[in-house]
Amino acid sequence: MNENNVFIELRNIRKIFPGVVALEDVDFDVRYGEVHALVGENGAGKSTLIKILGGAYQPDGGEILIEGKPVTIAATSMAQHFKIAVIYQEFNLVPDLSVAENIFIGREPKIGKSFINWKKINTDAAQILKKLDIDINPRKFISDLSVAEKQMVEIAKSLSMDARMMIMDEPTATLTEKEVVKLFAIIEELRKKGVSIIYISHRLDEAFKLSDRITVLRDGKKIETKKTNQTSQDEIVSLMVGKVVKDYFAGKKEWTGKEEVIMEVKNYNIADSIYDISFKLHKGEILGFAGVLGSGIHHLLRSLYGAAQKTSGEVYFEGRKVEIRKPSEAINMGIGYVTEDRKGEGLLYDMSVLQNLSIIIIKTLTFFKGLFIKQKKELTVFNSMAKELDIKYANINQRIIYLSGGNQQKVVMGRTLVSDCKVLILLEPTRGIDVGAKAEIHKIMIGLASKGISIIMASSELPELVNLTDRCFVLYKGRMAAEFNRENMDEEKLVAAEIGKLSYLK
Amino acid sequence: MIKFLKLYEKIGIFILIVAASVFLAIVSPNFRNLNTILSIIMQGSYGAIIAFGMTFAITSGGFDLSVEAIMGFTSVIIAMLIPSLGFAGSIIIAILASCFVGFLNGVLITKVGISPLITTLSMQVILRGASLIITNGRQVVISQKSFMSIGASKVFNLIPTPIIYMVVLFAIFYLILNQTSFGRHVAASGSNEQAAKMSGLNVNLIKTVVYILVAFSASIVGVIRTSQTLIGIPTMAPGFTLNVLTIAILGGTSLAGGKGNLTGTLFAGIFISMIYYGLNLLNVQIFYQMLAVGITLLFALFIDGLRMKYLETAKVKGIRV
Amino acid sequence: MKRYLRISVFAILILALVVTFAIAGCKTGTATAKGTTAKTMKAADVTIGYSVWTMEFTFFQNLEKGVKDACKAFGFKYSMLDQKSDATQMVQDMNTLVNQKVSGIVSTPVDPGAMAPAVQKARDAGIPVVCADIGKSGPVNALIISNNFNGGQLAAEFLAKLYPDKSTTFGLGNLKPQWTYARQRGEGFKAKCDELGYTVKSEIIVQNPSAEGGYDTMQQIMSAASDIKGAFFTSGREAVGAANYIKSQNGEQKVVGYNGDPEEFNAIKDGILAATVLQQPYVIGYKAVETLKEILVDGKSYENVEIPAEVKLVTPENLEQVAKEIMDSTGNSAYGAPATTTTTK
Amino acid sequence: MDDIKVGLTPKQRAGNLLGSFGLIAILLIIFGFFSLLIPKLYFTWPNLRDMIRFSSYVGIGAIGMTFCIMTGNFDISVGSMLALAGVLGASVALKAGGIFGVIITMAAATLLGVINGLFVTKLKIPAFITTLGMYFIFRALAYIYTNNNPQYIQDRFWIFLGNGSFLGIPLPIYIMALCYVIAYLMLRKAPFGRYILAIGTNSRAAALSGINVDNIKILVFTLIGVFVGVSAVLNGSMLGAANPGMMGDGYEFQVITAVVLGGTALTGGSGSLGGTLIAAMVIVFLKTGMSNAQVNSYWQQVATGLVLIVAVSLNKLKFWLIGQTQ
Repeated sequence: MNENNVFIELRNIRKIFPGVVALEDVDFDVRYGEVHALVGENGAGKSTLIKILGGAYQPDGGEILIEGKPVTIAATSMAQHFKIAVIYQEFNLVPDLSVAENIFIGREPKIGKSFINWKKINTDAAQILKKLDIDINPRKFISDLSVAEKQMVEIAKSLSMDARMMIMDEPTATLTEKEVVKLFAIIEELRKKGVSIIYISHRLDEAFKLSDRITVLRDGKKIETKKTNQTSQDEIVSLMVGKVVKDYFAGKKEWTGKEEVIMEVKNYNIADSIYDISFKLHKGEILGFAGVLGSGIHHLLRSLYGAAQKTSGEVYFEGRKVEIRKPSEAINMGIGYVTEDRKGEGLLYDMSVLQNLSIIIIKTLTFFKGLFIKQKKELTVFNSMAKELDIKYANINQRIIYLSGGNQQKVVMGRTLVSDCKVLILLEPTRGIDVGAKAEIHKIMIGLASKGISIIMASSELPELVNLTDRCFVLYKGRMAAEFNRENMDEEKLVAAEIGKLSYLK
Repeated sequence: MIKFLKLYEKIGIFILIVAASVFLAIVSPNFRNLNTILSIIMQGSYGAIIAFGMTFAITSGGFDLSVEAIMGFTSVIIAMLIPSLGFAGSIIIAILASCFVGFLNGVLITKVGISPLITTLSMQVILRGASLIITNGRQVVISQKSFMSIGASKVFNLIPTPIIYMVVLFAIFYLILNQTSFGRHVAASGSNEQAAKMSGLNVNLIKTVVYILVAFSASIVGVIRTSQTLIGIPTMAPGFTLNVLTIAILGGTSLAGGKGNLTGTLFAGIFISMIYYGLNLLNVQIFYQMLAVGITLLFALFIDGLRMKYLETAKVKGIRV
Repeated sequence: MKRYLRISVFAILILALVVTFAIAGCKTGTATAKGTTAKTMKAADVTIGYSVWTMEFTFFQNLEKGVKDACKAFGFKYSMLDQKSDATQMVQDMNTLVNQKVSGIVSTPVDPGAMAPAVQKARDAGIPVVCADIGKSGPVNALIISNNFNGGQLAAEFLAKLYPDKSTTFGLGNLKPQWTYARQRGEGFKAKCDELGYTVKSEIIVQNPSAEGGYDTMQQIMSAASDIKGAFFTSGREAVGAANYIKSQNGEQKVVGYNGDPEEFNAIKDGILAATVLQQPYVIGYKAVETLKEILVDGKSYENVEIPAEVKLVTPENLEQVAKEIMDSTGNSAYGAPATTTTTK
Repeated sequence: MDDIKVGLTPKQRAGNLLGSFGLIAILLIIFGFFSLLIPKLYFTWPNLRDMIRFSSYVGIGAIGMTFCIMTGNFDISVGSMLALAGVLGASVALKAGGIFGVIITMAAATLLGVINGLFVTKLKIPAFITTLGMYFIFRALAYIYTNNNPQYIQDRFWIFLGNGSFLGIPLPIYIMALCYVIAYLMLRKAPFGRYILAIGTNSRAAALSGINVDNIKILVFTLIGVFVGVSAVLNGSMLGAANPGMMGDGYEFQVITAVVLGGTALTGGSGSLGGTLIAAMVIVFLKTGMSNAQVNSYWQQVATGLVLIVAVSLNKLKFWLIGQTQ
């Protein structure tokens, strides 16, 4: 098989979402038997690209060629037809079916025309799993598996399709070291067989270990494709980060580090995700949390808001020891929370802009002992917040899903801000919104901090952390891996700490 | 313990049956009689057979409220056609016509996108009206006496035919749901429709076939009941749909979809029959029978909830389940 | 904004209608007041409104035919509403008829206890109300009803005659508890059995008021008391289902029904059903209109009168004769014409 | 880059128009059609008055159900609840007088609603199944309590509630209007309305906004009880009796049909009380019209089913026109 033969080629691919250009004239190709790493920050367009390859999205421009012939991948089933398998981060497994059934869904080996050949399906599945050296009983149900096991089943599923190209989106995020080693061995074997692999990972060392070529995406554009053996991790990191427009972060006030402590967390533990975390949060501080998928940051911050339960540890708020069991308790205390999953648990998508903004404080904007809403008051609150955050909307009764991502995010943030919170927990505050809106959100955050509100922010966008935060903690597999302050913080060090390469720091 | 709980999911209702049997056998000598036992199973078979179809519908993430009207529709068509086509021909046509109704249900639900509730509820009203129009509101007497042998005779002079049908249909439906790729695709569509679509399954087609299967099972019972009474009854089995739903749910089929338990359905059908039949024999008033059904339903689900909770905690604690 | 627009459009429409009617209502209101003060009416001006339990049962279809035929015979106009076995609909229908300004109302109430306020309303509007079968409440002018209790007694006497041995036991398939009136048939049956010294060994409620429900109930009765020699079912369709169960078991038990529906006649003819208690729904319906005619046209006064309708035992011996009588009096075959040729209503 | 959708395409405008006026149009078409067909019977004030009066039976009960379906739940037990509350109240009225009867009816229905709510939230049994169980239990209790004897309601006060009128308009219409005004205020002017919409549209987001989802659900089921209680009082009054077997038979499906026909999505999160009210009227207007026009009662059934499917399809058409996917 000719190493240089191109299996699939993308030319000038464009994809536009309302308000955002997700991909702009991207050229990209993958050869037979090649491992092609795709890297970039969140929002760089990696997911959009693989969804186009998998048939889930249709490009708005450009063409796709498979073995030199132009093709349309009109549906996910078409991708199967072209023997392209995608392992998405959100699994496409059916929880109530067994492992073997999921691996062979739609292609079950049969006796006659319709009866499933259980013996064959299970032995075949066992064989594939054995090849992957995975110890999962193929008769088990998906709903009984751990996340890592599900991941392995996804891989087994695409292996069973005899895929000619396999796309892996962060496959190691949830795997243990041992499982990662297995996976790498499989990838090596696939490569030998001439299977092409697109490998997406935040862990750069993995990309370097595995890939033949690396393509860097940033803000929907292809920056560069490099042969792996002709580049270095440092170079790739700088390509990923690009030139940051420093102006966005102008106006950051000086933080002395001598402000009073508003919140303190001691020896915090959460089952299977967070181990012995302690930190202090000061008034007017922006505290950053960095870490790749599986670092446990989200669990930690959710539980500080009362949306998840800790197993042990203490929290002090304004000097008093507190127990936060549910969000309403956190809200009453003055802790606000902005989710990273805006669609899944942020937006009340059937409701209007106004109603979305006021949902937390609505019970305080009432007369007759909470019976009726003071609609004028609600409107005043809304208008002032809309002005403060510069929310753009057609009218207050417009449903929130019709707003752009940036404006949706502002509403969700505003929801928390109107409740006069003292501590604001922000998870991925700029995920999925365009560059202009990002800058606005940053400006808002700086403004809040200047007013004395403390912010805890988790982000996978490094420039954000470097330029906004006063201090930044890096978590690796649920443990505190590193701590930085404004002086010693830079993106390369953060990346190194996130992916567990602490040696790099020294 | 975990093994037991896993087992309970499959045979929980069976435990209820055993308990109820022991109770009934103690309080009334009638229940130590083979004929009574067979009669109870026979009367359970009508609900159970339709509940097999209903189990499919619930497994695919929907349900069907039109089954009682489909029974009457089948009954009427047979009665009208039997003089000219003989019973074999009229049965086939009646079943085909009912399946077509199921097809219409499926198309309205999958293609037009009307919720299963409104679709099948409307279909129920329309079909009842249509059956009455066909017969002018009359019950149609069937003069072909040999037709009776279908639903009212006994095999080996012992086992009533409806029980045979129930067992055969159970085997068929069980094989379809658990052994064929189609059955597993039904479960997949109800469990995670998005994943099923992403895996290249034609979910719309699968669901349409499911509603045809429900109609098929309802029309089979329509045939049996028509043959027993030798009357085409347009208003057959008023209020039976809720009974069928109760059986399917009591049998452990989750309303969330994806998990169909046909064994449970079979036993639940018999159990409901035991309650009504058994308490009737004990001269317990009809109100207490209803009370028993309601409490059993809540109790069974309460236990099921406890079981789920226990399994969840076990999982969190890292016990392999 | 759109919501307010929608609400206001709707409100304006309603308001416009109300105003229209208020004006129109004033005029018509005075007109009826005159009409009701008149003691008697001409036949051509009379409209009879009939509210039927349901058109799904043969019995009520025959009753309706009696009402309709009587109206035709007397030259009255006729209007029919169907309660569809729903008590709320029953009250609604009664009101609708009052609003239609019919001259008299015949009702076959699904829930006779629950008609008092509606009847009161009709009477206040000067409209006489006659109940055809089932029962009554409120200031009803007359009730024409078959003697349910007596019907049950007839069934018991019939079975007693067949089995002179007093140790013989019988079964009873009774109706759902909410249909209190029809349960009198069962009461009559039990009372007569008691009186004659027989035992009703098993009484079971037919859960499913339909032929196949009777089939199931007979099966249960046989389980409870396998030595019974006969059974009485208080409704015809159920009786036929029950008799068919006996036949499928090659049993010897005799089943007696109640109503005289076509399927019962057919079943007696085929030797499946032993006998039935014949009600005469057609006659009841006809008599109800006759009573109204006497009130409206002849100016007679009826208040809370009960007019019994005869019930009759139909056995294989008198089957043909009864069928002929029915044919002569009503023009309908007791066996029911084949459905394809019957005309609508 | 922020795109604010100000301009709508003609298709979307048509869709919005259909959404706002579709059901009203159906009501007017039905009313207009029968008014032209049988003007003397149908197009009269007493007929219109009574049609609206009778739509209160389903209309009032459907208020609570609208709330419930907005949160993405179901209550199958309303018919049995109506009967149980009705017989309890009627039996009290016989001994203690109508006012107490009415109070007991309301209180009993409310209590039954609370029980439903507690079962659904605390035992974590899905609402559909809990209320299916209660469907059997409430009805059975109604039978057992009365020993299957209809409880006659002769108290003049109680009878007056359902049959009397004030200024020529029947009391049930005032009561229904009052219920709808209160419900409207709760849904649109009180925090409660925001909460149930939030729970229906995205219960995780609602919980993160500090809403106590369980308590709101209990309240919703309680409100079903309250409005079913009002319905039971009026129904008992119009019938003059509470029959444990007859009262509220099939009520659950009538109510759910009205709610869904009124445009409330079964998945929760959106809907309108006005839609429910109009839908309840559509059903009564259609039934009465067909009965008055002497349409064969079998054909009436067919027509009712078809109108239901058509009306819901129009709603689908609306979404298709607006181009909105859920």
